[in-house]
Amino acid sequence: MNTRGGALPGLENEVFQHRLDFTADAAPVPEIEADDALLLDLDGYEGPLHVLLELARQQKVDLLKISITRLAEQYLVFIQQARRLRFSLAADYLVMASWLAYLKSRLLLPVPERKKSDEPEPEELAAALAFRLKKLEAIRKSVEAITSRPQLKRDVFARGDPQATVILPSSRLDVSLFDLMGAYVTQRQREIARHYDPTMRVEAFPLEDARDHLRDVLPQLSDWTPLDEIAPQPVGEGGPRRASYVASTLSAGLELTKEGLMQVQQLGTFDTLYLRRRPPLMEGR
Amino acid sequence: MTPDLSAKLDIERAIEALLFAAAAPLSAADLARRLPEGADVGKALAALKARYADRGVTLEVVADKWQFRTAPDLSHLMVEEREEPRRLSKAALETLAIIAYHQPVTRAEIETIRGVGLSRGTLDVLHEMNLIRLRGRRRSPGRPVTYGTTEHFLEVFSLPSLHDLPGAADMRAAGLLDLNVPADFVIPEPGGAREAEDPIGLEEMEQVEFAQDFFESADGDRD
Amino acid sequence: MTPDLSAKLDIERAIEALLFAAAAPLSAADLARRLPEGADVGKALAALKARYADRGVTLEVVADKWQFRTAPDLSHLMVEEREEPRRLSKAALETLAIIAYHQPVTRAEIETIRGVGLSRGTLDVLHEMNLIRLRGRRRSPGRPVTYGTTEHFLEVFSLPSLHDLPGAADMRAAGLLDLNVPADFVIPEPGGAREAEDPIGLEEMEQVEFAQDFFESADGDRD
Repeated sequence: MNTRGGALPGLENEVFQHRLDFTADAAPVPEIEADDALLLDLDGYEGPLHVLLELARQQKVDLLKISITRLAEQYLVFIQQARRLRFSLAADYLVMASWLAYLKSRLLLPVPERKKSDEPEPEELAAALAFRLKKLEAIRKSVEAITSRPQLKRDVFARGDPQATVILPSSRLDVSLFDLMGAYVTQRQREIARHYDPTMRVEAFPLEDARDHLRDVLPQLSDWTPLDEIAPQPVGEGGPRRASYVASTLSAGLELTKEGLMQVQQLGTFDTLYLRRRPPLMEGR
Repeated sequence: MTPDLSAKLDIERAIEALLFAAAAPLSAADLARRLPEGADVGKALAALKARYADRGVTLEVVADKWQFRTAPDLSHLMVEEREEPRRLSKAALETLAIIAYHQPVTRAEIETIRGVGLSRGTLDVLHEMNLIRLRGRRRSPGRPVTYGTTEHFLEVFSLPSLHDLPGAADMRAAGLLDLNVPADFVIPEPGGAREAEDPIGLEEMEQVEFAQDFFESADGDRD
Repeated sequence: MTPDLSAKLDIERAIEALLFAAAAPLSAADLARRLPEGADVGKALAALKARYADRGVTLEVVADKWQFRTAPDLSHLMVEEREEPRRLSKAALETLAIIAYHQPVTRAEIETIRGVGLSRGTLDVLHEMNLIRLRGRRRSPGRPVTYGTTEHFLEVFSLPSLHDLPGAADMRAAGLLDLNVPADFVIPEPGGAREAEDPIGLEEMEQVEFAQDFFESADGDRD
């Protein structure tokens, strides 16, 4: 059973879309308008679990009693719409979609006679998901509870002008472990940046050499030949890199073309460049 | 006025003045240190709290310390004093709440509860605002660092102590503050790149409860 | 309570809160501006003055402006002696961090990592605060002195032992490490096996301090 790896590639092709379409046709979800509202606010949601929680709340029952199949459908519709509206969805959302599709199918299938021992019961998974949503909801509620408490300097105020105090020197240090870690990392990162060494000096294939090379091979270039085949291959370590050979050969080729010794052509942007010796002037010009 | 009564009132007056003048909340011990020996600080504080209960300034306990604060219902008058608090993102608030209710808690646990990876900077912001701190290390493989809230967190949100986090008892009773995950729970984890974590087994769970503060373990458990 | 009386008390409460939270004395006009129209500020101030007359905090008028002040007879209590925690300079904190993670470490090694010379005062300050100590002499040419952290360092950071210093994984988890840090970024295990060194004897200690001073003053402040 590989819910994670198995379904992901499918997301990129039509198979997954079909499945979504099928789901939507077979069981139209009434809350589509609500989903639209949700979609517009996608940025406000941090992850698939948050979206699921929002959807689950629409069922208006205790989260532990929600219908997971219905939730799965709603989520898949949500994903489908998001994709149609070209929201870029993080992989997390798609992984959750495939997992839910899998869970839903298992919830709907008749229980096999002999169950594979390594697979947990779908009902257990559903219950675990519901519980997890409940946990997240509890945290959300506690955010509201905490932030609605009287907040210092927003709702309640301490003394505006405390009496002057005699400050005594103290041996206590105002420093945290986090500060220490931060100080350490900053320096190490600075050190790494200092020692940054973009390999070595880049050796270039000299233009004169490229010209000489082209003149040498020119007699053999009666047919259109790709630039890549004409440019010399790098020899050993430490010399110019392949890109430099290609670039210098092209430059030299353009020079020879200007001199009337060669011809260059390219069929499209970024296409292969072809070079050949200029055909002898048969009929004159 | 009997001498006894007068002494009692004197203690109240003295505490009133001390708390009024202080720049930060004071503990009962702080107060006792600056009062005549034998002063019943607890009783005087209780009397003062009652005396100020329906005044414009009330006596509050924050982080186990005492402080005079303006009454919450008068906040609308305090326009000139108000400092617009730095707005925390939804992610930061949720992270803060998880740290507050689940502490000590590791980064991986925070991510599991939220179902999404913590973005860079979220913990930074909370550290910077002095709302969270490193608490210790979990006695589990890898000995990950755990986070907790600071005293400043209690002061900002007017909480007498961590026990007074709203709804914490109910959440605990409902098992919502358990950090363990059912054994064969396979919901996709956030931030796929992170290495899989071993679910924490039951017997390890007990150790988790005893996840130690750096400070607490300082005298025991030295390896 | 008649509506009139309740309104009167409300004004008193409001004035109480405003005067308490204000950073400077407020005039009756200042107060009136921030209260509902028609509020009898004068009467409320008089009532408040009477109410606080024999309390630890009293309401005083100075130059036509009102202010809560601690009662004059309690002034002897008001010398609040607050211990101001010391702060470490950036250079000191950075040096301390390197000594903590790389100990035993020589001065030259610290400078290599920091990329700047150590100013004379930095090590002195850390010594004086009892955060670092001389650990020994490296068995290498010149037998340079090595530094390490003290027991007190562990106490300050509430660390049970040097092994509990957060490692690279913790730094990554805390969001401190940039993404462009090479994968092979390693943090030495403090307290781990190290190059051979000789302990420093007590009597040698004094010589070392002296030699060091001499050395440091020779090349002056280089930071």
